Amino acid sequence: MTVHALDLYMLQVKNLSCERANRVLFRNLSFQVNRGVALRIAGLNGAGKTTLLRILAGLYQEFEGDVKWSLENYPLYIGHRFGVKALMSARENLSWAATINGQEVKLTEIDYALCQVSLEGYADVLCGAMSEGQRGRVGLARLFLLDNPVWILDEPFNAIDSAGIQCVVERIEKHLSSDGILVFSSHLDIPLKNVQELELH
Amino acid sequence: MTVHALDLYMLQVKNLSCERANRVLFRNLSFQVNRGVALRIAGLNGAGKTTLLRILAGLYQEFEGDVKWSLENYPLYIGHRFGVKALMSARENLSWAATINGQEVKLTEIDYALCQVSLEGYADVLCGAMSEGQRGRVGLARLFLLDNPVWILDEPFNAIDSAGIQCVVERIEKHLSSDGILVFSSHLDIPLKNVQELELH
Amino acid sequence: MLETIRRDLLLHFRKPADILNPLAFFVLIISLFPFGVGPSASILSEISAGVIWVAALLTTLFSIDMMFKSDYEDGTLEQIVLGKESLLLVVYGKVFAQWLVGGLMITLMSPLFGMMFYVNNDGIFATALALMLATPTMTLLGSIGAALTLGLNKGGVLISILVLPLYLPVLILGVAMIDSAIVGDDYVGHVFWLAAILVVSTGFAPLATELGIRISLSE
Amino acid sequence: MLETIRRDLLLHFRKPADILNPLAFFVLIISLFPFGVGPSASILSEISAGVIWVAALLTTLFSIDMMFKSDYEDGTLEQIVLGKESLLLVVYGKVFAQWLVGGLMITLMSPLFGMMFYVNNDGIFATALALMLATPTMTLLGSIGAALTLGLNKGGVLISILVLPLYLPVLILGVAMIDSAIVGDDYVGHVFWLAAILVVSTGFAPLATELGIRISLSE
Amino acid sequence: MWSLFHKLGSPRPFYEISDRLLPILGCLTVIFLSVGTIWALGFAPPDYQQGESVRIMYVHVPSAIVAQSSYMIMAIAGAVFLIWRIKIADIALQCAAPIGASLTLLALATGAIWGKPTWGAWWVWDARLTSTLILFFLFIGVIVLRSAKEGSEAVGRATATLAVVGLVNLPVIKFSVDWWFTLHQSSSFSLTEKPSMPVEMWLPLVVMVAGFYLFFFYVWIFSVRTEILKREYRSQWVRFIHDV
Ligand code: HEM
Ligand SMILES: Nc1ncnc2c1ncn2[C@@H]1O[C@H](COP(=O)(O)OP(=O)(O)OP(=O)(O)O)[C@@H](O)[C@H]1O
Ligand SMILES: Nc1ncnc2c1ncn2[C@@H]1O[C@H](COP(=O)(O)OP(=O)(O)OP(=O)(O)O)[C@@H](O)[C@H]1O
Ligand SMILES: [Mg+2]
Ligand SMILES: [Mg+2]
Repeated sequence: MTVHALDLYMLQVKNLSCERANRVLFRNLSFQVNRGVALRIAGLNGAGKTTLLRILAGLYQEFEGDVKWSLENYPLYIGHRFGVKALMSARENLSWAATINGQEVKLTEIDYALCQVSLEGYADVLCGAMSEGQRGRVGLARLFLLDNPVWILDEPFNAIDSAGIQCVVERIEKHLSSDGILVFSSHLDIPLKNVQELELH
Repeated sequence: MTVHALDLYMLQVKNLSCERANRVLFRNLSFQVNRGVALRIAGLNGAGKTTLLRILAGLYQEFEGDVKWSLENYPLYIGHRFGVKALMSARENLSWAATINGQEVKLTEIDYALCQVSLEGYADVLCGAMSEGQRGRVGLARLFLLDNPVWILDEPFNAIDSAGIQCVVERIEKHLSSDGILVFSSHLDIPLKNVQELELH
Repeated sequence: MLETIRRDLLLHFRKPADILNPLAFFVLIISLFPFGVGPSASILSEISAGVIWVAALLTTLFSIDMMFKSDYEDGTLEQIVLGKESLLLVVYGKVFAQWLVGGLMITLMSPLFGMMFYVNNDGIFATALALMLATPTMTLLGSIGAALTLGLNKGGVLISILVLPLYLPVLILGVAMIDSAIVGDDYVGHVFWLAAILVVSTGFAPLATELGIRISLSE
Repeated sequence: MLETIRRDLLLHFRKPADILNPLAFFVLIISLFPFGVGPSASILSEISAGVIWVAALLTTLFSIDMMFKSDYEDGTLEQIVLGKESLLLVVYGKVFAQWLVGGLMITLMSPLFGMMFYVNNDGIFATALALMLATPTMTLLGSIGAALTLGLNKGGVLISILVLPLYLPVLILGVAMIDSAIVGDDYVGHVFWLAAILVVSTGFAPLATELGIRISLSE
Repeated sequence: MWSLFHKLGSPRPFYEISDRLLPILGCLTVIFLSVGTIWALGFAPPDYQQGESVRIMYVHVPSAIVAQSSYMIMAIAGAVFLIWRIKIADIALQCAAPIGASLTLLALATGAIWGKPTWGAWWVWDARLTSTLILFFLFIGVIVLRSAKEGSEAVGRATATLAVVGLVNLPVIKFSVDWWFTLHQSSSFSLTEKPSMPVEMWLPLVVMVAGFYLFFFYVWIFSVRTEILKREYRSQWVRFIHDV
């Protein structure tokens, strides 16, 4: 494999197999994802979507096979748990998210991100005093703030209303058109250009 | 108001107002729900759907106005948190749910309910070792087991795949046609006969 | 109520640590003292009753923290409150199950430590008896604190602050009883008082706990 | 790292109980003893060093329980592990913030209790000095236990069992140091050893903690 | 009587009535405290055993007594809130706790300062001292619990429950004096016997106690008013009053 070949795609997976609790989730999965393309992991409840996404993010290690990223990879991962601290306000949560992502952001950028997910009025409300969907939106506001080229989103639309979904979908389109990469799962039918599907059984 | 008048509807709400953290969620809400009818609470994230449903279930008390049920009411409530214990198996969870609901159920009934939500193979798996959607399904299996006439479901389809949704929708239709009553919220477009809508702003 | 006890015991047995931990904790606190105070028999036997009691108290407090927490967090508590089964009965059941894996075990272990601290036989018997009467009271009172602090996410330490002052009478009585026993005095009066406190708290504490649960849920 | 300290302190201040609780808990454990042991000055001053140390130890243990828990449960810990910021630095930051609201406070309060237990001035000074050197070690070692038990949902008691044995050398040294000070002996050697242990654990404990976090997350 | 009770129970009438009451209360407080202080420091005789240090008594005893009363008052407010759900009772409870805690702390501090010259120790594990310490913890518990969530009615009820349950402890702590001394004869100090005081010492003490009570009520009502404004700042009547 030449360096050049690696440049074409961001993610290359070879012969990935995983089992949990003696049930095979997937076996010898091979695929690659190029820049500007979204990969959607489909499958019924319990098919192994979350497990696969965590493997790709480097959060779960009990698998066999190869996962290769073509560049030093700090993916932006949003999982079933939003990663939002109840005792911090929306603003503080985002500012901290930027910090651990090694980014310096201005207050205006944070407020812009919050505005994008329609949480203008809630910048200083503690996330513990928000509704489920609002907490989810604070998590999603990271998409508007951070600059990671790789996004891994595990059912990001749970508890989000349709206006919110619309908004995030637009952001995703923009991310893809600027050569970003997205791997995600969702039980909803999301209209996206440039989607590959991977169905787990 | 005569007793007879009360018999027509199961739920009567008058002049319900509620505010949280100095924001008015709704003011002077009045509506009634008859037997065999589903009431869908719609609204954006943070509109107050969860709050309203918890008020109807008797779980939240900081409101003004009247909520009247026409019969001694033990609603079946499923909220954002599924009410499923991670350290008990699916079977044990359901059996306990029946117990606190004052019902005696047979093992076959439990297995039937699990079968309905496609968890046949998981009856003895601890719910902590299930995927998010499978845990949600264990929660929903209660709909196939318990006999409460009143259901209050707060976004019951979060994390559930479309086959699962289909299955639950059928169960709901049956519940309504046998004079049950349902109040629910969902961001999805669920095809149901006999639905009233209530939009919160 | 029986169902509740069965279920809670099941849950405890699912994580054996639930049962082992309080015991190990009790043992650890007590065994720290000889390190801290020195191994002299006279001092150790002098402070024995106090140390065993303080250890029992702290152990109860720290296992009680989790009593409703997991049910609260996964939404089961809502189900219980809404269910037909009386919440009060469920509280009684949970308290009893909690006591079985905590207080009772401590009581059964106490003679061992009596011996390690050079307490005489009368003292050992009185210790066990006093703990048998007092640990249920501690669990009952502790459950009030656990219920009140449920939604607050502040963990065991807040419970301690709320509940420890309530434990003091029991502590004072218990230690007094053991000390009387060691010097050979009569301690029927103490037994009577401990039993009376137990009866009263059995009657009233679960009511407060039930109220606490409802309050925490309606948040 | 500074950002981490700032954030954790912010979170602690958001629930003032996080800061008040360890203190109040420390105070409560210590004040229980006179009830258990009796108010005699001679016994109290004899056991004072031991009691203060055991209390400091338990307080550290119980506040450390929550150190990573909330970050783990709401998914923030995943974010941290995946972020560009080095996990090791975040661990240092969290440990330091934890020590500020726990160990440091305890150290500052210790003279008060020294007085209440009739310890002389030399003893009081030595107690504070010993705690100043030892509480960071306790927090550091405790963080290993907290990280390892994260996914297990078994709470503070399991941590105690893992970590208490590690604390024993510190406990023994500390008590010995105070006792020397009370009778007027030289205790430079003890100070040296406590400092050495502190340096070593500052170097190594966070590595183990980092590993523990990664292990707990890949579950 | 009942209607007055109800009237005081809702924020606005309370606010208006207390508006007139407060200045009077304030004047009385100042008068009693200054008369008592001058009398106690300047004119009351020194004790023939303790000398001048006995003057600490004029702060110590009132603060100790009023501290206990304030717990009582706080718990009663809690009970009222639990039973009738009168919002102002919750506010009253919330506001009484810090005052009570401060008074308890004052009693502890002055006691300790007094203890040094008379007993030669800052602290002894005597029943009364210890029970005062416990009282302090009870206050702290109430404050911490109440501050868990500002303005939330649920937390208010939780706190009220705790305050009422804690009430059980007051008499029990008192009785513990008996258990305590039957157990540990080793304690050589007893506070249970009243020093037989001459009238010249006793009278300024009574004035000070009254002054402390007045002080408590003044601060209490004042902070209840502040809290009412904080919670009701959006309501019509608050705007009305403060625009006028
Ligand atoms: C930290 C130390 C102390 C604490 C916590 C404390 C606590 C109390 C309390 C709670 C009371 C009120 C009892 C009642 O309700 O009537 C009281 C009263 C009193 N205290 Fe102290 N006290 C302390 C030290 C002292 C000392 C050192 C003295 C002087 C030798 C002293 C002398 C008195 C006297 C004379 C009274 C009035 C007794 C009565 O009227 O019943 N106290 N103290
Ligand atoms: N624990 C809380 N404390 C204070 N305010 C809260 C709390 N939970 C929710 N709120 C506020 O109440 C409002 C309604 O919340 P609720 O959970 O009822 O919304 P919802 O309609 O269910 O939203 P979602 O679609 O996101 O579930 C929100 O705007 C939120 O800010
Ligand atoms: N913590 C766990 N321990 C053991 N097995 C697990 C655990 N979590 C999930 N599993 C098993 O692994 C399988 C895949 O789970 P995963 O969470 O990846 O599914 P998923 O496709 O994300 O489902 P969902 O749509 O419900 O989120 C499930 O069948 C489940 O039984
Ligand atoms: Mg999943
Ligand atoms: Mg909701």
